[in-house]
Amino acid sequence: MIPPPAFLFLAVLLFGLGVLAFFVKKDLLTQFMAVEIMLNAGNLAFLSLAKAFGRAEGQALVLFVITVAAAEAVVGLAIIVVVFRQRRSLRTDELKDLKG
Amino acid sequence: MSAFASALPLVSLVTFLPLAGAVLLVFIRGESLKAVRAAALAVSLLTFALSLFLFFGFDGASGLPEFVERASWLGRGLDYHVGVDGLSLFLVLLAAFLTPIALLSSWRAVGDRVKEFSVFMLLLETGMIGVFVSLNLFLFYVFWEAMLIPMYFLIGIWGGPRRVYATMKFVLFTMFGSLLMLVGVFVLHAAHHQATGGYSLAIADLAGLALSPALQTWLFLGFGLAFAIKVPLFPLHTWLPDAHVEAPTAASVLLAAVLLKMGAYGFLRLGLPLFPLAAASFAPALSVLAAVGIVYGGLMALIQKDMKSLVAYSSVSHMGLVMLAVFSLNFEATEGAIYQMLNHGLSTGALFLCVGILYERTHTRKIADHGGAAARMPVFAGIFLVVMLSSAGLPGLNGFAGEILCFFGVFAANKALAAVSVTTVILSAAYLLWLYRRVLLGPLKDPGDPRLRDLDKRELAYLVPIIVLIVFMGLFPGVFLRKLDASVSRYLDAVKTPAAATLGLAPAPERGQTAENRAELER
Amino acid sequence: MGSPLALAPLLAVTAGALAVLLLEAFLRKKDSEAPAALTVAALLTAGFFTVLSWGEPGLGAFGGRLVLDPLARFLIVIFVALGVFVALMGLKYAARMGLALGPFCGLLLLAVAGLMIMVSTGDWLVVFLGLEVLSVSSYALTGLRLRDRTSSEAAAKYFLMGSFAAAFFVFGLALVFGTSGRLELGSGVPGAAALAGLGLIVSALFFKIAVAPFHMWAPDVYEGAPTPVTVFLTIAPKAAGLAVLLRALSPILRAEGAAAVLSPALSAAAVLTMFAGNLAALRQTSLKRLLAYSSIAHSGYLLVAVVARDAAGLVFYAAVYLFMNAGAFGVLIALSGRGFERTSLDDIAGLGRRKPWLAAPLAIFLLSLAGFPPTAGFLAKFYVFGAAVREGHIALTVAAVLASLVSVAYYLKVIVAMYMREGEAEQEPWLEEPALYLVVFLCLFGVVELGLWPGNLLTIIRQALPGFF
Amino acid sequence: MAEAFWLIPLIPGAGALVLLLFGSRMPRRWVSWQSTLAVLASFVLSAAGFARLVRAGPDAPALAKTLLPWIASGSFVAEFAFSFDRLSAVMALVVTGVGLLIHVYSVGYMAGDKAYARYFAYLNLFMFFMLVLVTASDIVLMFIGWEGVGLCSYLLIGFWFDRPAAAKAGLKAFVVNRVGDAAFIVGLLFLLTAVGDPSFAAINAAPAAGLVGPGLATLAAVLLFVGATGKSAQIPLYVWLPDAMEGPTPVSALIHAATMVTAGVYMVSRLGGLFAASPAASAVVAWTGGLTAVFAATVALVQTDIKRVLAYSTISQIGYMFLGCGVGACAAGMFHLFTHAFFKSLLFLAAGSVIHALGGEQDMRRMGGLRKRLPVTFPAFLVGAMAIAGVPFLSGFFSKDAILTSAFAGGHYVLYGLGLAGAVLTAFYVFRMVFLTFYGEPRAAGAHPRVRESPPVMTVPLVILAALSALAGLAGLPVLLGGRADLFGRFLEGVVVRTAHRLAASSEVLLILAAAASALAGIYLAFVFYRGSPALPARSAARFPRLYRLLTGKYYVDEAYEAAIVRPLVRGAELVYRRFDLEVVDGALNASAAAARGAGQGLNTVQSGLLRDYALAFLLGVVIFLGALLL
Repeated sequence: MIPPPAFLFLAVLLFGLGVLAFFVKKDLLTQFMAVEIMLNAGNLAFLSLAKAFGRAEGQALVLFVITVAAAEAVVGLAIIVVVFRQRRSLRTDELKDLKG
Repeated sequence: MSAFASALPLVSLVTFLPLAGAVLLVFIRGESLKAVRAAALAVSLLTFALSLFLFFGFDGASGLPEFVERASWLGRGLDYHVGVDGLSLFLVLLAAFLTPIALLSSWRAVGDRVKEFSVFMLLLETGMIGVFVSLNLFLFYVFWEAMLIPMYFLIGIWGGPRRVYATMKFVLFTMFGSLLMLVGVFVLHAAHHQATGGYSLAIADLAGLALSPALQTWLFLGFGLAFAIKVPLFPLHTWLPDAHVEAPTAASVLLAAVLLKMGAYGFLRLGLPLFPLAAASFAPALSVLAAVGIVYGGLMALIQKDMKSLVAYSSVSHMGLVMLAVFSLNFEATEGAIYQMLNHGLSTGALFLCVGILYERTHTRKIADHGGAAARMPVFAGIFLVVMLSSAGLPGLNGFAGEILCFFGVFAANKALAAVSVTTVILSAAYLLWLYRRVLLGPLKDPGDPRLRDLDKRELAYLVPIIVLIVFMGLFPGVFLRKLDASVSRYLDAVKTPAAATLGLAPAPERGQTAENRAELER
Repeated sequence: MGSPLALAPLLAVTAGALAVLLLEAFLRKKDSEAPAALTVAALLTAGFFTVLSWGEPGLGAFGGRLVLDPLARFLIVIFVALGVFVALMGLKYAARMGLALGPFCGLLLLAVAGLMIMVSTGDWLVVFLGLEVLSVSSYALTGLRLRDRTSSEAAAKYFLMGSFAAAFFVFGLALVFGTSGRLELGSGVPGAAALAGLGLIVSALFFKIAVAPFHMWAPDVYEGAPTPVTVFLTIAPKAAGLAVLLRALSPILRAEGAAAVLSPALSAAAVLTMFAGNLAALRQTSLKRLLAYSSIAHSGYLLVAVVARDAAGLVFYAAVYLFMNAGAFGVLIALSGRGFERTSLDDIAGLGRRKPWLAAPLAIFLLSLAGFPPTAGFLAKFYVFGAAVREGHIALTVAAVLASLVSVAYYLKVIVAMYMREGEAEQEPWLEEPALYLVVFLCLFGVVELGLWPGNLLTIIRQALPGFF
Repeated sequence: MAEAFWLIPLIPGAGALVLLLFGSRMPRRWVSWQSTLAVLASFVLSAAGFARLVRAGPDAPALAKTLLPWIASGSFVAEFAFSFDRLSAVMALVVTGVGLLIHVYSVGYMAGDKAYARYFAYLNLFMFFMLVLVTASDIVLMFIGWEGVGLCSYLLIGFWFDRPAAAKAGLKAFVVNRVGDAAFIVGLLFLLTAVGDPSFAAINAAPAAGLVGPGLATLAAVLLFVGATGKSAQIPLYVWLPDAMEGPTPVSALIHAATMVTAGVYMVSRLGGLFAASPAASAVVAWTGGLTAVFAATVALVQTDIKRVLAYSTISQIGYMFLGCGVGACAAGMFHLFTHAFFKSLLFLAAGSVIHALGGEQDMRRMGGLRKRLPVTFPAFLVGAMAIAGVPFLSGFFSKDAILTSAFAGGHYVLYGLGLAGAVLTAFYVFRMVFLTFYGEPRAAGAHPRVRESPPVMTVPLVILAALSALAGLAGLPVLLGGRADLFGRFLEGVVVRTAHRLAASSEVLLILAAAASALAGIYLAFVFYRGSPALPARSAARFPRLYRLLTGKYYVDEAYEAAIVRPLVRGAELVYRRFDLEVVDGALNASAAAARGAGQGLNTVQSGLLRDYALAFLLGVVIFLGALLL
């Protein structure tokens, strides 16, 4: 039986990886995926903590988060498509017309 | 007559009539310049007429504010509470008297956007009079800052080449002071609530608060800075020459004649009565600053190349004397200071009008570009001479009556500073008469100059009243001083007794002051 | 417990959104103004329902998850007003700028729905849901000008940063729920882990409110988004986020333990925001970007209201800010031509002479934003700063006042451009946009009226909400 | 009639107002008649007042009249209060009398001038202020007259304002006067604070009443005296009077010889009580007077401009008056003032007549041999010269002798010596002037073709003044020489402090002889220098070149003031203006504005537009915020 803190540790690790990926990756799509990882890390944390403190509603909350992530994904990808159609490239660093 | 005066809400009328005029002007067609100018003049003259009712109806025996109007406005102590007493009556009259003159003087000078110009001038008048009549600290602050806006536009739009720099500097410098004062207003509001449970920003109630010396010091610094910048007290004066050099004549007149007085009035109405302990402890230091300002202003005026900045520095010098008198905290000095504020308003206002007249003809303010104008403009030379002598304090004219009282009062407080302040007599004569010689006397700069024509009817119309007033106020100061006596003695009681208490001079009534709420406030 | 009235405003708005989107499908002529009319109608009914239940105390729904208490009601009325303004502004703008009016109105209504959810709940999860509904519809709104590069760039940046922040929110939520097991806002003083969780949530909210240093996305998004959307973004999310913060933090702020550290932290954030916003705006040459930075600074002033635990001040400031900001942007929209926006200071040079009836309102809005007395902007600042001083935050107030001084510099810079510089004399034709001019007039009326006789609004606020004034 | 004494100043005042407002539109005859009649009216009233006082005897109360309250605030009270006692009577008579003659003279002298009305307006205005000065019964009201005459002297010196020299001289006069007035005001403040009541009676009584201690009396008296040195052109504030000669000659005669410059002496006499209470102050007065007398006389020796000689002569003679007052004999001082008014204005008017005849020429080196051509001016000039030189039995002799006797009697032997030396120098430079102007051959005849005597309107006043100069001495005939004892001194008995020293008859005779001898020695020396061997002056100048240059350069006092005070003040002010105003204060303002803009610029560059940086800032924010919360 794997002790609950391990899961929490994994969640934090995943979250850290997500953040790292967000910085390292140069293009929009992968950065978006990095955010998805962070979100799921949050879900994992939810579940592990809910299990550790015996609160069942935690699972219900995870469902909420997943649906919200889905909604975000839809609109996010739409935007990324529009950006791609205009600039023919997804490199994040190209998005620097707005500055100063 | 007094029945009529008490029936109407006279003070509100005098304050907001110009505003109503301005709003009216916005909507009438701006095509015929004559109509716009006439309308603006009419409104300001009507305001002046009404303010005369204030003067005649004011008996000044009690020293308490009269024609008081009070109405709750925003609740929690932020009331509409106006009235005039000895300290403010004549400043209201000065503003109401000079605005029509300033407007009349700008008929030829200001050619474009005349409608907007008149609107801003009337807004400025409401702002100025509002500051002097408000008895509620919040209302005072609203008018104090609100009148910055019209002056900002007046200097900014109709000013000289460096007008934008000058007007930004003027607004930001003044705002810096008043924003710190705003924090002081909040602290006072909280302190009053702490002490009495109720809410009030009426200046009279706030004066009753027994604030701790430490808190008073901080508050006095906050308020004092805002007023010192406005006076301007040395070394916070560098905005004044820039603002004056770039401002159009009409704005210069009101800036010099009325706006500077708000700083001094601020000390008289708020700075000293609300924080007597701090005032007493700061008075010596501020007196020295004021005295330095007198000599400094005079010397700087001596070497200016531009007529307007010369007169601007002379205002720094004269206002230095006024502030020195205010900080002497005695009866003669205070009355002298108030009277000198009026005199300075008239003589410096007239000086700016004269410089404006010259500028309209020669289109240059550089002293070096002028010479021998008296030959072509004898009447102007005469009037300029009288105005200058009034500013230099020739006995028999208004300047002297105020100055001698100030000297007498300051002498009672500090002999050394009085001696220093008397040098203004020499400096003012030097820089003014030197200006007079270089501009009006000597050979004519270029005899062929057709523009140097003497005063026309309009110019005489707005200069002669000032000359008459200058002579009248020089010979019969009693007419004005008697209305001040009660208010000044009441003001001095407010300033002196608490201060005396701490210095152990006179037994002061012990106000309800618990240590707990003082600690709470100092946190 | 769940009386239908509590849900009525929310239902009205969501129904309106669906109706508009469906209408889009059946509409024949593309440039009809029906969607906007429908939007305004939906919003007004929502407003009507909110006002209907004014007297009663909090009306619960969904088992107490959604509560229509006085703070919520006030904010909802503000959001309704904002929605109407944005819709009216967007009406002609959409046609001119190649923006589909239908989706614009639909997304706008959804965003308002998100706002309603956020402010009328005491439960972190519902706050999260409201926040996400608002965010997602805002991302779409920002990128609605499909052919415009800056709009898409702004949307991409907003989306990525927004979801990045959402991830932090979720993780914080997990920590809070996990350790304390309770999701209510302001639920007592949590343990270290829960406090960390709360910290993360507050950081995410700081992102939404554009508090420094989380504000970096804001200038680019506000500038890139179509101007009516910018109006929406600069006002609504701030008010909602701050309301949530107020609900969550005011009980904690009072408590000794955690407050000892939270209050200075919030104050520091407020000061940082004010100065970051104001200083950055000093050298802007684009009026739109200048107003963007100014709105960041105003987040700082609003945060001061939260630090001073002054709900009344917050609501009043939000209302006044709605009028000032919407009015200023409204004039900006009125200046834009067909297919392009005129936002640089050189464009408005000499506007005072060319179009006095546009320059004067903008001048008044700017003076109000700067906090000059006769306008409502001054009064709003007076109340908020007054409350801060009463709570003893004197240093914070001095900083806020100095920040305002800096703001005066750049607001006056715009007025200098309009009145004190000579622009080129050619006269552009007046845009016939009665709706826009109506909005500008309403805002002008709001700024002047709230500045001089806000009596009635103040009494209502004082009865309903705790606060200094 | 005497009760209306307070009209004395007001009549010329009204005249001046009328002329100022409507003068340019009035025909010339009206202007001259109206102004002269106004002064005549005042003269008549003064005479009536004088007669009333003589009849009423020495201890009768002065005529007093308070018109209106003026400034009243707290303990500071000043009123329009006039009084007319014996001292005022003497001054009023002198001012109106000499003034009347000069008005008549001016009608001729200024005939050609286009600003005719303005001239007479200023002259009447001057009479108004001067008469206010002498009839004021409180020191603050006197100050109106005090500065008023300063204003009129400014206006009249700079009357021909299109000449830069005149305008500059006017400015110099007013500013230097104002330096004196500043000291006067400080002295005034000391007195008012101590005494409370500004009236002269109260001030004079104050030392006795213990209100004013010796220290304070000295301080106040010296300060007031510094004011007097400004007004009466004594060391160190005399520099303006020589330049004041730029004004028309009648103005020099009236203002810079007879009346205004004597205001200082009047003030010292009026405050006799105060000065008597502090021997130190009296010593200052005496010594200043004595030194100025000799100093000015030496400079007058080498002046070539006829009016400059007379100007320095005036400074010197007023030195004598102060010497008199200083040694406690104000009556003698006043007597010299009385006689000096006549012969000095005579000399000025005669010089004016010479200048008028020579078409504006003022340089004595280009004159000569006018004896025959100016039959009336020459004898008048001669009488004036003899009077001032102290030729026995003329007015100068008696008044100067009275002062020297008092000095000697008071034990001030050094001062007596100075006085005597001064007398010799005076006699020398006056007769040098007579010989250069009227004797010998006309040196620049070509430049002045038609030299004709001045019209009667100018010569009649000369004759009258000549008569007065000759006979005025009788008013103060010393007992010894048979006159009823010292009429003038006894007249001023009640009012002016007079320390009675009795001298043995023998020493008094010696003093009279010494005075006469000094006068004659001076005249003889002048004769030797300028009539005997004409080359002598050139040779002596060559033998003492540095001394000669020092004198002609007027001891370089003007240049010293310019270098020591004016230039450093102006240069220092410019430096401070540039350094402090523009760099320090404005520098700080602009620096803070630049700092704000710099910070803004910094923030704008940080806003790089790259998403990575925004996320980094976000992360940083979270870390800091959590750190703050948890640690």
